[in-house]
Amino acid sequence: MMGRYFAVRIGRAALTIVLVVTFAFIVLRLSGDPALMILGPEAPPEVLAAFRKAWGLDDPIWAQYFDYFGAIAKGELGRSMRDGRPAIELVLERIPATLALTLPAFFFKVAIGVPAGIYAALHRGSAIDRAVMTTAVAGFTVPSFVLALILVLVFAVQLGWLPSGGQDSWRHAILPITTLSLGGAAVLARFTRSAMLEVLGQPYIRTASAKGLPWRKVVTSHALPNAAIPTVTILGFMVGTLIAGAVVVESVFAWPGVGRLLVVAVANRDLAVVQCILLLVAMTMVTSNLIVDFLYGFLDPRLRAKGAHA
Amino acid sequence: MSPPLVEVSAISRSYAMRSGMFGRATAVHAVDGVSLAIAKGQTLGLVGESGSGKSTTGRIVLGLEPPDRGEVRFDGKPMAMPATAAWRAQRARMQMIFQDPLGALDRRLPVATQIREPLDIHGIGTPADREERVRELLRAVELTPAHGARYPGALSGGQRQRIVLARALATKPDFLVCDEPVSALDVSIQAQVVNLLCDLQAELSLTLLFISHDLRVVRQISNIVAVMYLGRIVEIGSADDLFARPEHPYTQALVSASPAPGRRSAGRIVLAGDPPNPAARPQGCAFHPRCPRAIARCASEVPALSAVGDDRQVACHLVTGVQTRDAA
Amino acid sequence: MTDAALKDTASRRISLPAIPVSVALAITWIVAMLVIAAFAEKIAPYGFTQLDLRNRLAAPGHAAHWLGTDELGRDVLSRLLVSIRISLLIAFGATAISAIVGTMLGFLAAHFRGAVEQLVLMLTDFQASMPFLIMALAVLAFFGNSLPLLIGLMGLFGWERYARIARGLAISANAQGYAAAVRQLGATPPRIYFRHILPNIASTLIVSTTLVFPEVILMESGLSFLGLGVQPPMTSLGNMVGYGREYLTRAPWIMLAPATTIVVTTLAVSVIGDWLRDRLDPTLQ
Amino acid sequence: QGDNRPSVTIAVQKVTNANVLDVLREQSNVGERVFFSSIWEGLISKNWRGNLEAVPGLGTEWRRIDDQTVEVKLRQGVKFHNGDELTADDVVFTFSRERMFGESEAKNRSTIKAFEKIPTPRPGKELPPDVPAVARRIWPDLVRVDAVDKYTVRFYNATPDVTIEGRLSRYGSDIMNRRAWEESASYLDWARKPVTTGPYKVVELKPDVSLTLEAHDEYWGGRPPLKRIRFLEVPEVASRINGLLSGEYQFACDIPPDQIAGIEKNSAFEVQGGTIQNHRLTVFDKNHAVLANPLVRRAFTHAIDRQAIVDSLWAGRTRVPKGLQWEFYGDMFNADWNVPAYDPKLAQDLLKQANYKGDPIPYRLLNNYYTNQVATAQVLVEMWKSVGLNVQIETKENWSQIMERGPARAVRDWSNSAAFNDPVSSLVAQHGPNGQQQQIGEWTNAELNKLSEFLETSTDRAARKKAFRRMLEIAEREDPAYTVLHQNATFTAKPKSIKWKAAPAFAMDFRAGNFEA
Amino acid sequence: MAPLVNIAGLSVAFSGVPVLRGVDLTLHKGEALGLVGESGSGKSVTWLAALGLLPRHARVSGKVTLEGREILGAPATELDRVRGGRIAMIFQDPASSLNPVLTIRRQLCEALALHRNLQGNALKAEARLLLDLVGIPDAGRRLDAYPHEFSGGQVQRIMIAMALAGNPDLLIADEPTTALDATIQAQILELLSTVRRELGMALVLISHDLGVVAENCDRVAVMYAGRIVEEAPSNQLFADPAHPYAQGLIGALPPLDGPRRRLTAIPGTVPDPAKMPGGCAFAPRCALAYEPCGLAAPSLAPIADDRRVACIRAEASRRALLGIAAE
Ligand SMILES: Nc1ncnc2c1ncn2[C@@H]1O[C@H](COP(=O)(O)OP(=O)(O)OP(=O)(O)O)[C@@H](O)[C@H]1O
Ligand SMILES: Nc1ncnc2c1ncn2[C@@H]1O[C@H](COP(=O)(O)OP(=O)(O)OP(=O)(O)O)[C@@H](O)[C@H]1O
Ligand SMILES: [Mg+2]
Ligand SMILES: [Mg+2]
Repeated sequence: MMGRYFAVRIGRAALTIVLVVTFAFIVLRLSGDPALMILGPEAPPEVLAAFRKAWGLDDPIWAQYFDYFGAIAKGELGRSMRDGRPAIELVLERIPATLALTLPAFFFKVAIGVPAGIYAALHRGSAIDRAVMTTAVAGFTVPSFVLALILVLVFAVQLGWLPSGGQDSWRHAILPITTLSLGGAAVLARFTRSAMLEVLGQPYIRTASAKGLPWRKVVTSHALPNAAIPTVTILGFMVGTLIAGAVVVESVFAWPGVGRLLVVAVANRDLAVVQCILLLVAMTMVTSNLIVDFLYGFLDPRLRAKGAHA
Repeated sequence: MSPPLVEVSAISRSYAMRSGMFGRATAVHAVDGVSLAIAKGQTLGLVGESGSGKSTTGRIVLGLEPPDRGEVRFDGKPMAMPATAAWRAQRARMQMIFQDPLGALDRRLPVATQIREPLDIHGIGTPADREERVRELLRAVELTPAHGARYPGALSGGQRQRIVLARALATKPDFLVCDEPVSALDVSIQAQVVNLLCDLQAELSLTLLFISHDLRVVRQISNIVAVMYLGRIVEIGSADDLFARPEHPYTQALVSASPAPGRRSAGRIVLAGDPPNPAARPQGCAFHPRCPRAIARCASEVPALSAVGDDRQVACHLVTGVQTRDAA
Repeated sequence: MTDAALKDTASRRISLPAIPVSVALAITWIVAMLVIAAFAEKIAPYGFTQLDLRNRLAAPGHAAHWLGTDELGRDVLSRLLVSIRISLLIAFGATAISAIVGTMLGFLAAHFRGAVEQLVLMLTDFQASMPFLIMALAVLAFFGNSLPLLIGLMGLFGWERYARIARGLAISANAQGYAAAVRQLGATPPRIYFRHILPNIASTLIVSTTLVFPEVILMESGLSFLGLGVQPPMTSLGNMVGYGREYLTRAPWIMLAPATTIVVTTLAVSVIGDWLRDRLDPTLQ
Repeated sequence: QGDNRPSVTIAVQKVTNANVLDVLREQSNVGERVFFSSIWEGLISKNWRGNLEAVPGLGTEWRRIDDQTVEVKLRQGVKFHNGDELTADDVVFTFSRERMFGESEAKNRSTIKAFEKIPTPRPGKELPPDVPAVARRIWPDLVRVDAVDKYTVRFYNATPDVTIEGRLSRYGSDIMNRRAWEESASYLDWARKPVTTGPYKVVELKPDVSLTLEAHDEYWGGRPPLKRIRFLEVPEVASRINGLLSGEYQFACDIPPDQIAGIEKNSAFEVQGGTIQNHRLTVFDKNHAVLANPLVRRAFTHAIDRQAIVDSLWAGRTRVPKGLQWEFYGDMFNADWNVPAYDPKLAQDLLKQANYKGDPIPYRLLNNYYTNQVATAQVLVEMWKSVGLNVQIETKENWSQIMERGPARAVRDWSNSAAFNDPVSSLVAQHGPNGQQQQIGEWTNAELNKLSEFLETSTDRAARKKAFRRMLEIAEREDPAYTVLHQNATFTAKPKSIKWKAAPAFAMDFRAGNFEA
Repeated sequence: MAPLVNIAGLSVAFSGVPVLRGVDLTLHKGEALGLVGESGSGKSVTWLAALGLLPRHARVSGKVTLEGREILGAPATELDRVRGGRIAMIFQDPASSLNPVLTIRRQLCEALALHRNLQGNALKAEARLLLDLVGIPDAGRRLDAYPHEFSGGQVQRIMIAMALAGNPDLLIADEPTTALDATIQAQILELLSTVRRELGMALVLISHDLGVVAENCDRVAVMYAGRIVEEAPSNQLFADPAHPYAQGLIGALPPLDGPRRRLTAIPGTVPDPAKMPGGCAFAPRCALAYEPCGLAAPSLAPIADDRRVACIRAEASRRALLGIAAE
């Protein structure tokens, strides 16, 4: 039973990844010529031709596709067309930098957003609730580059407390992490509030109060576990953005992360690099979904029996 | 006699119960070889231990879930497969009143809309007719249109129960399964509902399967009563007779435990021992661990339901023929 | 008496009880936006493409240009008005599409389970893993560009969230009594899902919608850089923000005007959304 | 001892495009910035602090043996970063098959047959395929380079060519150390840390992130004034400026003209720089149904108020050049030539003559690949509109979409550089028969093609100048292939406290004498 | 002796609609009070209001004292001590009243830890004992199960166990046995009375099952439309109800033996709380109603030492019941 369950999940995950890779392959191959994009618009025709020939870009697309998958089957993830380096090397080089931003940011999003949402829900309709929700809406509506630039203007240019960009020390990470955290926290606050409100109206909350549990404990041990279910869904999606979701912040803070690499690679149609990143993203996403499903079962025993055929 | 409207032959249903996240599933035999027949216009009362499979039987009889084994025939024909169009169409002819009225109502719709719903679903009457019918139904269950405009959360338990009843009656069904339809009602309203059901039965020759813990109400409304214990029928007989002279030890305990104002626990049989665990059904007669009269045979051999007298069937080793009757 | 009473209660339901001030303000704002969208070009003091190279980057409060001018000396107010039309069209259109598509797929998954569910889940994983940039390139490469196409593409954004949320909530709603009750009344699956389950899970979906709404507006600017969507000299809120960001320190008004519009509009949408959500939840009244 | 020379961090939009530091792979303007004059040096150099005229570099003097041969005397005592002395051997190797040409052949090799001595590439260190192609574009007819003695080399061309000296001074003809090449395990290893003679040596190249250089104290031109230079990739303009203002960067490059006033508001900072050897063009597709008529194209060229663009979008910090040519062409420069005059009336007349009915003409546009590109495009569209041309912008995502053949290809943006002081490097290279524009089928002109060939092979300087003049007439007036909008410019912001002068190019000169803090 | 709980003039309105209209009730230590009445008459709301468990939009006024101390609107910390510890409540809807994502053990132990200061193994043992007490088979293992894994009757018994966990001085049992069959119901009621005897716990039994009330309560209060209309010792009430509504109620009870007859329901319906008639709320349905009934709502007045009735025709109705013709 369990075996089948996992087989289905893993099969689906594998198919998803194949789908992602195939889709990206077709799109990137058909929508632009890497030679022109890497060598530039002034590159002479014979240089372009030599480049295309060397990378097999003149072959029919299906031939390129099978070559690519043939290589993958041999564990060869391809090379960057820009400098000929193994793509995976390039990507792996960037991952620590990205995670150095996104993981702490993820932590702060949860640490700020969830309590804020809970607090707002508990004080529904009060001035504080309104203030929190207005801030939250502003938080996820203001584009992250604006937020980033404002933070830089204040803390780097005016006050001179923190560096404005680069990746040389932990101090460089403060502003980017702050930028990333605030937007995500706003989203989480909104979701958490809504989930909490839903739960607070349930009869079992009344039961818990009737037992004489202090309100704080009613909230923490009865309301929260129930409200966690929808919140976890959103967290699952946030996990998916850990790897390549910080493009804007990486650009503004000159932080060499995977997001920027992806954008550059797509712009250059540097397929191997794009695919490497997509593989990682898809794998994270699929894993995070697996974890989320598992958490559902953990959080809501009613879903366990059903998990068997999900 | 006319053929029964509903005929249930040897249905069984078991559920897989899992302990913990990845624990092993154990089978719970909720219903185990139940056979029943209800003639048109008749009422069968179903009483018994809580958790003995009454609701499950009700759901299977109504075709809401298929039995693992056995067959249900409605009007001589086998039940349509659930979730098919034919099955849906059949719903207009058979309805259920659920045990938990709060759960059975959508808390985001005014209740009048929910009463109207079956009419909308089955396209019965013009919109104006439907409005009229809703008013009529609300009146029939002693509620006002103002109640109809409320949401389920703003009604008392009994009011909700009546809403559910009104909804079930909306399509003028032939067959109604009532799962504890009056347990949340005060006796006066209970009386109204019971009277209402009786009237409808007389008027429309409604057929009822009536599940309740309240023996008085069951007796009031039923022609035949079946007593269930741990997934099986242990006794079945005509209502008056069964309550007056219960044969099965469990039925006896049940009848004697039924409280009444002015009669204080005179000669009540209070059962000892744990209520049964459907996941670990005792060997032999399921009731023997709690039975005050159990003999050795009871622990090893499952008693079959056998006729005792003209219209009574009992599943008990101790009840066979006339001599035990005297003993009771 | 009963007739009157019924009508009475019905009208009580329709005449919405005292709308809070914040909601009234929000509704006013949205209405104002819609009016602007409808008559943008008539209200605008200048043509939105009209250049004035001598008056570039004029600050707000300028005699001829209330909200100042942009990097080409075009009137920011006029551009803002026209942008509102385009952006609202895109944002409402796309948000609606993603909500509808996502919720539908989520319901399908919850209803059929099995293979259909696996397929839907696979598509959501696919969508969530696929950078939107590449989706946009795909559309551009295979279908070219046009406004309806753009709205359709933006509709692809965020549907996976709806689908996952809708599926999860629908599965648990399905297991609840009211769904079972309606099912046994003989209701068809569409009725069960849209009339009963949808209102019951709407609050979470509404929150999602208010999140997707501003993202769609801003994302559109990214897409116009790719060549999909609003082409210069046409303008949109996202586009103004996108091009205005380079002038954030030099001429902040180019960006602040549209950014404020986006924030306030989203705020209005969420205030209305929250209020609707509460209206849909009689237990909270 | 204590090295108290300062170090600087320079914020740039892009460090390199190709992620390597090989002049033959990195062909972009941004590459020029980090290469010259810090890392790479050629035999003939440019006067970076002047007007880019040719000056002695690693070669001290050069002379013509004949129309096909040039001899260069090497500077003595020049030290590579690895301590080796520069000799003729390094120069010969620099122009070898192994390093430059691979299997590619000189166009006209029948003239000279002595190429047996050129070593062929060894396995394991294969050249990227585009390197030989680039090399051949730079040196189409170079057959061989011979070491005459330890400090003298001779360049043999297959055909008579007046541009050999120009080619020696151009991007790509820079000299590298042979031993370093041979010692590195792969091309990539070498290309990320080439050993050359420049004043700074490579410490580390982090692709798409940063490039760190360190003073090469044995530099022949004097001890470099900086200990370390770090080029840091900061893609956002605002971030570069903010970093400069907050003191993290000493230089912020690639400043759009509109930001200059904002930076200079702060009296501690200034913006330097200006025009570079690159002109912005609008290019026409002659095959487009409407543009097939040269009158329409001419109308386009006359409808543009170029000076207005320069004055507004460029704050007057660049200029409208005299067509696709530069002053450093020297005697090839046509000082009396001009871009088509801004004359809306004439443009309208031309359109009337052409019987143009207002059919839409697509204008494929990239999002600010060039500075001010989108703004310029919108201004152009408005200008064209005012004479009656219905031009519609179609934004595209990449160059292949821009250049894609089809009936919808009509107008696009481009820029042309001059790699050395002769029109062969610009008009011929870009619009001649082997140029991009003709190769992608946008435009062709038989007369211009004949003249191109003449320009490439003739040694008669007067006749060449005449031919060039005629070519300008064809490509810019009679049968417009393009029209020049303005010269491009690049701006670098820095604190006033740093005494440093920008070159009229992307290159940043940090040699002795050009930096003082 | 001071009463354990005293409720005076308790009124509750939901968004302007009054549902409790001045409830007066006194309860002594160890006493068992039955609360019966029309469904929707406010039996549950009375106690939810007293314990401060109504949603925020409910307007509550009046006085509720516990051993002389006001608990209506008392600070949260004080209420927390009262709830569960002094007064425990079993809710009417047991299935939705248990937290679906927590094990029964968690929910039981919480109450035990809170009010009995138990810890560790003692806590577990006590929880097991409680489950055993309410007759859940296989208590040890079932402690780790979740609410949805129990049948309706079992869930109800778990609620009872939870309420008993705090050793309360007063247990409010709102329909504690509706989902139980008679045999288990008997066991549970037996259990409640044992606990009551041993601990001197007072009990409020809200039920529609008059038999259950009669058997288990010393005193019975009858509610109608947000008021108490009659209060009497239970044997007296069932033998001789004074208020016409109470009479109707008892008359509607179906017999368990004897011939079947049509049940006699009280005619008419409960008035809409939004449009209460001016006088006695029962007047429109009352066979004995006459003009003055429509003028003012009668107050709960004593008719004997231990009986109070809110009816100006109480005497007449007594006679009517006894078959003596009025007037
Ligand atoms: N979906 C299910 N999954 C697992 N077990 C179930 C399910 N439904 C019912 N059961 C089990 O089947 C048995 C019979 O349940 P059913 O609801 O039919 O009892 P019942 O006679 O109606 O009891 P009650 O009077 O308490 O309502 C119980 O032990 C119950 O736990
Ligand atoms: N949250 C609420 N909002 C609005 N009205 C409510 C609310 N809760 C209860 N009511 C109303 O208050 C009245 C009293 O309800 P209550 O639950 O106390 O009745 P009850 O006497 O317990 O009835 P039952 O025996 O049916 O449970 C009912 O008319 C009900 O509709
Ligand atoms: Mg049941
Ligand atoms: Mg109640």
